[in-house]
Amino acid sequence: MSGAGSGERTLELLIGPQHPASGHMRLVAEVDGDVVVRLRPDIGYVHRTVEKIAETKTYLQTIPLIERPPLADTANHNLGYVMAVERLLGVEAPPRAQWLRTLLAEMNRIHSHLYGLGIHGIMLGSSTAFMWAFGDREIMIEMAKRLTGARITYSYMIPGGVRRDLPPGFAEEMEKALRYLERRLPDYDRIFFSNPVTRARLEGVGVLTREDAIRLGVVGPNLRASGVAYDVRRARPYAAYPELDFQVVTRSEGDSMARMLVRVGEIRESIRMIRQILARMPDGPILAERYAKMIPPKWRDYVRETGRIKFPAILASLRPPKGAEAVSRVEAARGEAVFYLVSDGGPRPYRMRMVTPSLRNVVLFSHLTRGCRVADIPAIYGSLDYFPPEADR
Amino acid sequence: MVCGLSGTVLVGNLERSARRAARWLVERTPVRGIRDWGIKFSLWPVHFTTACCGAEFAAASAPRFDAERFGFLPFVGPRQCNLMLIEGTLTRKMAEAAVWVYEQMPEPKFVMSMGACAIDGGIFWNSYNIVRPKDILPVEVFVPGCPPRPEAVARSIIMLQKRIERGESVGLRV
Amino acid sequence: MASGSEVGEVAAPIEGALSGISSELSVRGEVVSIRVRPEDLREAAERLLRLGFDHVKAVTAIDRPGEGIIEVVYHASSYGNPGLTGIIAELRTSVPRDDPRVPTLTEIWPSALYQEREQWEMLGVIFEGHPELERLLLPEDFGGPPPLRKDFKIPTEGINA
Amino acid sequence: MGALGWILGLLLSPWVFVPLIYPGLVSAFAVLLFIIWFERKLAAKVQRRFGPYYVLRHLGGATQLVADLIRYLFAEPIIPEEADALAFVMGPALLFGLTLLPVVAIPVSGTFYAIRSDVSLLIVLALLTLGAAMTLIIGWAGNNKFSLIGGLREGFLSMAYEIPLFVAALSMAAAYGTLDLVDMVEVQAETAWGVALNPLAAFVFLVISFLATSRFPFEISEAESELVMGPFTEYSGIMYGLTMGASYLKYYVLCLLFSIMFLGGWEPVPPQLAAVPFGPGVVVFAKALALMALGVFLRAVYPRYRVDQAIRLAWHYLLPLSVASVFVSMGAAWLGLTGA
Amino acid sequence: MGGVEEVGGRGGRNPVVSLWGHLKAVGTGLKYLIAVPRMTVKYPDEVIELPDGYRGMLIYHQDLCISCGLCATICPANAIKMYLPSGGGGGEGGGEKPETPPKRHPGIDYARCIFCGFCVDICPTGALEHSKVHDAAYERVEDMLYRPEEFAAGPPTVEFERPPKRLRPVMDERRGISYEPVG
Repeated sequence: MSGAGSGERTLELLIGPQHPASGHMRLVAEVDGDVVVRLRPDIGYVHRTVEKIAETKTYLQTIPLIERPPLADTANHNLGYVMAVERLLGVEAPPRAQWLRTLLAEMNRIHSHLYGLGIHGIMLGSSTAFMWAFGDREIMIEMAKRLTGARITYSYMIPGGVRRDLPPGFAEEMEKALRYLERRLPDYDRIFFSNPVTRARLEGVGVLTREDAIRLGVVGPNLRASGVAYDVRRARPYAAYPELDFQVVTRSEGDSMARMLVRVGEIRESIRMIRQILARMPDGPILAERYAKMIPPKWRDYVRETGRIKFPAILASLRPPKGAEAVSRVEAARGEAVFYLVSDGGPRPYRMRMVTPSLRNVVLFSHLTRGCRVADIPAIYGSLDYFPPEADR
Repeated sequence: MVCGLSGTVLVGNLERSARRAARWLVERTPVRGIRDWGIKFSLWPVHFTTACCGAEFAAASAPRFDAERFGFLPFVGPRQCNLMLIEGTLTRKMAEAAVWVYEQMPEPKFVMSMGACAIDGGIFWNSYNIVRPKDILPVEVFVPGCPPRPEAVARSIIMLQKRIERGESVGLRV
Repeated sequence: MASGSEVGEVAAPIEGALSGISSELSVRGEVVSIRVRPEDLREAAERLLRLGFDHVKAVTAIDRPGEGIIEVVYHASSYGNPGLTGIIAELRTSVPRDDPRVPTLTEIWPSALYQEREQWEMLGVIFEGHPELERLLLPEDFGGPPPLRKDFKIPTEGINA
Repeated sequence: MGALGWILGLLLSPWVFVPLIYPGLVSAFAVLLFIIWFERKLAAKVQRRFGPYYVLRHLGGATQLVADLIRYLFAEPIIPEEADALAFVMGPALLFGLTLLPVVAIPVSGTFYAIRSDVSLLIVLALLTLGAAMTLIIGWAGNNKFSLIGGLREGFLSMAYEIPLFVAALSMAAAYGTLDLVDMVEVQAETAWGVALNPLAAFVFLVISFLATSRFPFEISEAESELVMGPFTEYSGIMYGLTMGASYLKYYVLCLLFSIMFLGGWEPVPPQLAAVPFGPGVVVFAKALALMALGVFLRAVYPRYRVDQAIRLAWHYLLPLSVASVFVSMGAAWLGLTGA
Repeated sequence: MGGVEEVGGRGGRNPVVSLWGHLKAVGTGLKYLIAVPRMTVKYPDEVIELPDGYRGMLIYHQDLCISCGLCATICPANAIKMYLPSGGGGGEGGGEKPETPPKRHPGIDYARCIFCGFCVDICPTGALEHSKVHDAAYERVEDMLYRPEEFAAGPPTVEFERPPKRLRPVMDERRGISYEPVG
């Protein structure tokens, strides 16, 4: 065996990038028998240089760009980026647009969490959990498709508002979809979450203490599963969150099971929030007056009838003031995403810093896997809901 | 290919003549038809996600679109698979792995590119860290979209099946 | 809606905590921006940590070839202190572009570990004392200047074919 | 008569029929082609989708495994340069052959069998254990870290499950007062099915047959999310097909054994089949197949255990339970339930 | 959080609880095996009808186009380019001519297009529109480049062996998505 040198006790396992449970990364695990001595994540396999390309694209063109890395969670990142651009420009989206943004963000949170749960399922060997989660994800994708016109890459939020209004009959269909999801969760529970095998695999595995979670700057459900009730939607509410009633789901155990259950709890909270949003959605324009009045007059009727914005030409070349800087943070599905934009007065960002939740969770790989068993690597990996393209950008 | 038979029980001319004999046998009409039918309905893509299109690839395998209907079963190791689906951007670091994985696969093998990034870079066309799969692998079918809809993935599977049926596939010739 | 205390209330304690360090303070939205000299960076970070800013959200380096400097910006905030969760402390410093050296803050904020490594890789900022300053995202054989420097050009295309 | 009759006669002689046709090679292949397809269809139904379909549209893609088999046949057989070529090539064939070997001692009916021995149960159990050793060799031969770990896991597991398997099977021997499988069926025909006489032994035997053949939730030695394909990682083409088939084959043998020991074997024989010498075998076959369907259905329900958990399960729970099942058998015999 | 809270309660490794859990899991599996319908769309035979406003491949009305170039300007992937009429040899690089150049028209390269729909939304005359085609696949990269003439000829058509059934997805409380036949 090439890795087991003469007289060495340990074996170096290269897990990935072609490995059923590695995703788009490599885990270099040093194992002693069945116990992991050290695990080093080797990331960068999906490094597509988003921050550099952003410097060659205008502020609007960067929207699809920042959506690609966190592909399963585009809306929340889109929202974070657009908030930063709006702070640079000094624009504010009208209330209805804010509520629509929140709606899409919460829908996206549901399908992103289902994505994470499905991947976690397949990593534990439960193909049914994967198939169910990915099947039910389609429910939210279908609804989002009606709202935005795309399955997952929505590019729905633009500086100053959103691109489309609610299509007719959306609220009724959504209510049915939410009821369906609520009916399904107990079945998930029986076949996967409280399946004794799942519990044997997850309980007490990969425990992250509260202190370590804070010290390492972990984000999202992984943080809240360790008992830190930090959620940007509560800490610094944005969009329509100040007016919504929701709980920050936390657990105290900090193990893989807790991380999974926090996600399940958040799905329930998102369902509650979507109900509130659709019930209390304010009327009004969906694009800031500053840009709405620049829509060519011949399109005004079209926009009013279809609820689809026609871009005024100015959106193609937004120019924030020179030297302006903006920081925005949002609670994306996998955790807090931070955007930091620096303008030089030109139509393109001078520097776009995108700190995704997965990038901040990379540190957990080596931290949590020390002393675990080989079979726990996928169990812990899955529980982190780590998405390599998001970390590599 | 690279992981061939040299250094094993079958070496040298014996190997070459055995291969020639096997090829001669396979090229006969009924054998060839049976082989192509088998391959056509047993395209197993290797579990190798190169980038974010993997999310839609998973959706294509998931219940709503269920690619397994075509005998398309994502499988774990390169040795057991015969199809490589480039799921999105191929970065330089990943390209190296992609070639490795491709060479580990037994012939006949096929390559499909999924998503704009895997064709001409898509929105990342000017990135300094990407590779266009068609430059390094014999890609047969391209699926546009960013990411492509699961239907488009199904469409590409059908297209590859047709190519195999018609004997046009380059994967069969190597 | 406990949205943490307002920025203005926090700016004063921060200013107090940083007394003795030459720093410029400004407030921008939820962000308290603190500019210090590179040699004061560690001291400032330690004091911020004592104040309750327990983790780093982002480490950003900005290349400014026009001024011949690289700016290094840390965005820190708090998980543990509910009064600070709504605030972001922006600790920034500038170093000369041809010899960009700053002390690492990983001992103070372990959460900066990977991001400092990334900024080293992308902009060539040397974080002195960083435990593992090695390639993170780029391939091993990557040549050329650090890619996020402004003199690293990538192709662009016009609108005409 | 002529040559055809002679060949037919030869085929129908138990010595040829049993290893070659039923329960041997031909039926085993048929079972493989069916059960793997059925597994995929069952899982697909639970997962709310179709599974294999277009390969034979009107029969739910029933020929899917034929297509897969053909592809395996025509795929390039790769022997890695650093592998031990002889062990690597011989491994799958031996594994497949050894796994199939126990069928020679399995009776098809009270009068039709290849080997009838006083200790045919012991022969079957002894031959069953050979496969695990082959898996170890295969895991080592591939010269891949994952296959090595997979092979070792198989080794650990086989040590853990073999003792309770033997004890559970022998407890039935104690109940029936015989080690002869034909006699066991006859005892069951007179009294009650083994599963009623000693449900504990049946339970232990069933769980161990999942454990011994990598059925979920014990798909551990080739756990894909940890070890790619475990011992079989480096295999391609038909060699891989053989290794994959072997685990199903072992399950098939165990299910045959289970239906003979616990489910009354060929009893009750439908009168239409009683005239054919190997006719009663159809009943055993049907029972075994139903049992296999249960086992493959679990794929749709379970994740997999960790290796240490499965080993602990075997040593901590199954071993004591199997010992307890001996006492259950003794109790049943003492009460006169078994007629022994 | 209802049921999930109870699950999270660490029941330890109580064999009775475990056995009950196993029975529940297998029972749920059986329920789905028998009672719950599939959600699959049999794609080449059944096609999902896309909603209005779906961002599919583009339709280009050349008669409406005023050659403003906004679509090419806003395209984040540089997939839309302005091409000279093919008679004028608008080949590689777009050779600049000293005399007033003829009007350029947009062409699209689906090898890059990311279907963001910005071009449609910014087109001041409505010359660009989304079609509902989004399931094309190509055998050659060159086929994916649509110069203005090809672009104006409409989106690619996809062929079906058997005429597909068109289905509109509707939300359903019990089944998730159910499908209604269209037309």
